[in-house]
Amino acid sequence: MNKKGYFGNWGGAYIPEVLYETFKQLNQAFEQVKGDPAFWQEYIDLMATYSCRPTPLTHAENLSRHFGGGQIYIKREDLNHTGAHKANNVMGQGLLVKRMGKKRVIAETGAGQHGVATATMAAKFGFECTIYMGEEDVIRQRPNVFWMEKMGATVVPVTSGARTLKDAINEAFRDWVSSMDDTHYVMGTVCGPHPFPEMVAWFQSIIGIEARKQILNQFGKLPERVYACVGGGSNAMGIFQGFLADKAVDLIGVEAGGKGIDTGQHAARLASKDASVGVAQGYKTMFLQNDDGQMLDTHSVAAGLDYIGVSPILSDLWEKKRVRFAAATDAEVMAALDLTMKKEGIIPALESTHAFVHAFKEAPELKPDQALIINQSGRGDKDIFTIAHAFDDPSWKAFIRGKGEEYAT
Amino acid sequence: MNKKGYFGNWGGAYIPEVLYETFKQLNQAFEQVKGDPAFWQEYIDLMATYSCRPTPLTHAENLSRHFGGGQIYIKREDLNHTGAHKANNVMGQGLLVKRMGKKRVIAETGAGQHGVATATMAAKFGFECTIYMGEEDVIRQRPNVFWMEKMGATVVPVTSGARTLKDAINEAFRDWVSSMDDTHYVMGTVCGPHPFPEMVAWFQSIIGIEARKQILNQFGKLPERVYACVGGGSNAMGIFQGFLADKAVDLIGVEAGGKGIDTGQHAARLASKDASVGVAQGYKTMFLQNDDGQMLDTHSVAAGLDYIGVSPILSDLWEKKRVRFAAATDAEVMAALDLTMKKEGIIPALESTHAFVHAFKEAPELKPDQALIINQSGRGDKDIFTIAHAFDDPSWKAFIRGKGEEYAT
Amino acid sequence: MQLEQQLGAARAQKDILLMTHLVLGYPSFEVNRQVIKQMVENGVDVIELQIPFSEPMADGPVIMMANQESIAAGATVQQCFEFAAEMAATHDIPFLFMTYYNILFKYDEEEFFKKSKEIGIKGFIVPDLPPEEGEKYLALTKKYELAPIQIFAPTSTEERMRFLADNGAGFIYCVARKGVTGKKSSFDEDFAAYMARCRAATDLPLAVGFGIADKSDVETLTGKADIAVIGTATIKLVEEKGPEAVGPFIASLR
Amino acid sequence: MQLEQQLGAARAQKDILLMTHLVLGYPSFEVNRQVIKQMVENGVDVIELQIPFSEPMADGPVIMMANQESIAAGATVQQCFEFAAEMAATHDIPFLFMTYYNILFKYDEEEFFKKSKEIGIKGFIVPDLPPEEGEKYLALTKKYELAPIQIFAPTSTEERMRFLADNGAGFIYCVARKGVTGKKSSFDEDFAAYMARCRAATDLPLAVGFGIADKSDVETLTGKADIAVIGTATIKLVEEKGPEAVGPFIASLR
Ligand SMILES: Cc1ncc(COP(=O)(O)O)c(C=O)c1O
Ligand SMILES: Cc1ncc(COP(=O)(O)O)c(C=O)c1O
Repeated sequence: MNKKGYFGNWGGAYIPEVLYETFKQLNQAFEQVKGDPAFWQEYIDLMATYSCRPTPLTHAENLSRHFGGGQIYIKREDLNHTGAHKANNVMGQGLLVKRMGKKRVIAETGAGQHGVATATMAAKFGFECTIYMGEEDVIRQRPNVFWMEKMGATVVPVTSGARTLKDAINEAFRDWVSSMDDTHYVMGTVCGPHPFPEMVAWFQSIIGIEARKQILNQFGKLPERVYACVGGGSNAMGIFQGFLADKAVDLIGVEAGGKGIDTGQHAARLASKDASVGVAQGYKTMFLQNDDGQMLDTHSVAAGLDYIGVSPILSDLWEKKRVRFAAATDAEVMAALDLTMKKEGIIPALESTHAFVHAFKEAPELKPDQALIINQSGRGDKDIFTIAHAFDDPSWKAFIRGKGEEYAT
Repeated sequence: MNKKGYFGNWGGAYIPEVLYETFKQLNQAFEQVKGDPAFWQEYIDLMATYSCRPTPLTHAENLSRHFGGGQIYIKREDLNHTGAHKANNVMGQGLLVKRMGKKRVIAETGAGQHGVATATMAAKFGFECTIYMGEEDVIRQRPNVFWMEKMGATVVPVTSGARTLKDAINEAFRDWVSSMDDTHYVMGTVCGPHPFPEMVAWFQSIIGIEARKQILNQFGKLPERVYACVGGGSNAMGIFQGFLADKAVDLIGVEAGGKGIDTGQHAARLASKDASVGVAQGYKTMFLQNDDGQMLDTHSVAAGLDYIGVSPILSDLWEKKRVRFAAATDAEVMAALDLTMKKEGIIPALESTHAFVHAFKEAPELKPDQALIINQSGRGDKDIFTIAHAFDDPSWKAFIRGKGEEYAT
Repeated sequence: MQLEQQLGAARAQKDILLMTHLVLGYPSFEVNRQVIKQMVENGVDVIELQIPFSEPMADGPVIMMANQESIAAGATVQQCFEFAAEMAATHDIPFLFMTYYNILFKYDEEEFFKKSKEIGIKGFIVPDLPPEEGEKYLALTKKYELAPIQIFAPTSTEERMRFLADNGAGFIYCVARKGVTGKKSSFDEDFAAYMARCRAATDLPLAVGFGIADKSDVETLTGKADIAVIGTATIKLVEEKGPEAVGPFIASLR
Repeated sequence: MQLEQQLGAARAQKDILLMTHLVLGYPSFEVNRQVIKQMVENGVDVIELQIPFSEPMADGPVIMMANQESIAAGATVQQCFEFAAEMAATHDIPFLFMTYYNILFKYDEEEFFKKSKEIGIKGFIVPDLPPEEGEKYLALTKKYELAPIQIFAPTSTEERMRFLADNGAGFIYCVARKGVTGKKSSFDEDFAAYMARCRAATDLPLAVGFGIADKSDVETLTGKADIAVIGTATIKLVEEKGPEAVGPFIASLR
């Protein structure tokens, strides 16, 4: 960071004046815990006893054989409590909130994973909890909404804008500017105003720390490449941090190619030419926006990748060519998901499957004594409605029809 | 065991002659691996890298405080890959099948967890896979059916008998008596003919081995009591084995009280007076049957507990008064589930929640410096349709109605 | 007269004997009565009466459904005994009970055999009770001079067959193939070799079952086996054409 | 004349000035035109023209929807400039641009200010641009002699207020309460203390916004603030009663 809160040319804290003091306190609190090994140990212990850390690194032998190239390893963030890497960040912020003495947490959520994780953390820590979720995502991810509510959270469907993740973020900020005295905003990814990108990346670094140790243990040497899907970028930053210093390790972020880059219906910020530098939602990064600076509608089959911006840290690493970016289309994602389920008995979240797509494309470029790691950020159970729909599963449809009739008024 | 395959008066191998050789081979193969530390190590490694073992032991501080008695610890089998303890048994049998050189696996399933676990294992090991599932359970647990199919398994709805677990077991045997040359029947619980109870218990013992170590580590001494739900009894035997030798540790199995023991609509074999000694599905145990020996219809909100028989090992431990039994009703289960979600951010499977019910009832009897362990055999995600229905959730119903209309033909 | 002698006497007069099977109480005891009458009148030599059980693990779909419907219609073990007593008293051929072990076990094994003996039942087929688990069963059949019919399967080794035969009486039920009841077996070379193995293992008469449905099946068995067992075929026939069709069908088999 | 002088001159004649706000292109530029005419004719002293942005993080539901609909109807930054030029040329009061930073940033900051200067815009309110992030912005406003209006919030410390004021010009926009635009503020004792803090921190005129809706609100502010800001209230009024209602409303305020 040259300027405070910046990663190269990216980041910053473009916040309304009313939040100035809140951010000052948050920065202080974060600086304090960052320098406190006891805090990190508390975090590690919590994740070890409440979630399932360290999560395993699985050697995907069948897929490796299938592609006939490098050895494919999968970092299993899907085995976290609540089913995704989101738990890491949320539990960490939960500990921080406890230290700050606040009593309520709010969060935005796209796929619903961050919402579920936050609702879970709030239940565990005894905080009040409100989750903002784009109305479209409420529909796409209803099961997650149900669980959030059952865990005691209030889920507010956001009907403004495109009714997706970015709008939920705006709404969360709108809540925060009046509630900041007792409320912490649990930002769900490595975006937003400083210190969020740095803080979320710090908590997520647990993924990469583990993965590096595990691959050395299990494979005997570093991987050639590490793949991660990129929505906001938190799971990617999580695993990449383990290998940033290993210059030879190629790091690949995979964005949502949606219906194809050419169609404009995608969410590829760094893997397409459609994004440009901008400032929104409190930070400077590459945004999918028009020439006036108005944000575009994005599209992805994976709600968690369906976002206009991207982590300022990743924009920096992209600019510096330390991380390269690719996009996977909805259709490619479905094919890779199918293959992964059938070959390995593993069901990655639609978000995570984006990373699989690109790893599969490149696996044949490696030799059998080389390895690659895919970060499986979450599990696909939450996506059953979307997946069953995409595969046009007739008995699922019949089942839903039947249930629907049962509930007919 | 006095007689081969017996636990006290219970167990045996009441099998058709055509399977005699198959069982002989299976017994030999099992004896061989049981004596082979390398096999157990292979199993441990597999579970560590593919599933998430050791699964954590979570201190439920809020629930402990809420009940004001002993410290409640939860053994987190829900964090296994595929979401339940079933993975332990299935992966173990998978390794055994590989050793035996068979190419196909079949299994019965009730809740669908064992089916999903088996389909997963089959995908991982490259076996063909057929799952038998009572038609009623296919309906109750449709999401699990969907995943089994996506993982490449054939799911056969069983329309005979009560269309639940016991009928699926019969169907699996019917498959096996013609296919045994290349097919292994992956029995899902500690029931059925010898060596299944012993074998499944052996694989599941990993739960108790871990739990004992963890509670000593985290709490500093042994727990007073250990609670587990009992369908066939595999998760219960899994955790109980860790404490069987510790005579002071009270072991409690919790069965399905359904609509109440008095209504007859339950599945309490050992906790009610409705069961009697019998021989069915290949083994001798306490069955819910009428005076003629015809099996009764059982009922539970939890498909995985909805079964007529119970592990012969548990019948023995019950007879010897080493394990005591209780029942939890459907209504008690919903209340305990609600409390657990809100207090700890944890969603136990409906099956597992039975254990929570009874632990909650007894927690106040312990002192704060004493501990109890609840075995959370699985996660509740799979039960969303049942839980949302039971809680009469209006937005869930509206969501399903909408989806149903979308799929109207 | 004990089962083995009875069968021996019949066999002395015929190239092959016919054994039929029905599920008691399915579709009703009245229909059972009509069916048995026609069977006996058309030359059946021995009849296997299956007492229904809710978990008929070794049976295929047809017999399984018959078990289930019989129980659903209210058939009890007591009624089965009464009906069997009537049949044994009415018809001059041996009757056997076929059922799963739990039925005997719950009834009280000793009572079960005592009563069976009283009403004139000659033997028992219990497909889920290997000799290893049947010590008491075997002792009681001996005590009451009843035939514990053992089962050979294509998977049985020679050693195993001898062991089974040692524990059996009356005849041996040779399962023609792997699998459950009701599916067609192919009587090919493997089958011939299997029957030769069975023959070598015991002097007891050999019955062959599983999927025998017409005259040509029976002809194929003649010379290889002593008894052809017709199970599922008559149940299906009754379901499709009524009990009257059973007589002509049986007559056509030999 | 620069904004501060212009406001000072007006203030010399009135106890309190009125500043109104509207979202450009909502519901249309034509309606904007009518509304502004009525505002000016009824004594508004300064008008804040909001260039719509797709992510109006600091705005409440009413202004947020106005932003969204304006963009959906096709309003562009170019059109906003053209319209603002026309207004500044037509009406003899200062006009300000209010918008989020990304609009300036994407336009090219220097171009944005050059053009604003050309068409007669006097100042800027950019709620998501604290001085720390606005170095270039501040430098350019200086260069083009335009007013970078800074915002005080009830959460701002005295030190922070001084810092903001040092970086501001024209006037200070004092947010009356925590939260977004559009909700009613209560002008209680805390508020009076807050205004006193604001006054102590700067010599710039103080504008007070957020939820001012009627004459009594304006009266309460008189003596404490220099400018009363009416935002959401007129937007709602136009939505409910049409642009004709704006004149009488404004007239009623003072
Ligand atoms: C499973 C999963 N993976 C990935 C993402 C994308 O977020 P990020 O890029 O911050 O990891 C999400 C967001 O919801 C998610 O749920
Ligand atoms: C989560 C879960 N718990 C418990 C059970 C009951 O089985 P068992 O008693 O063998 O552990 C099942 C069976 O499907 C299950 O899915």
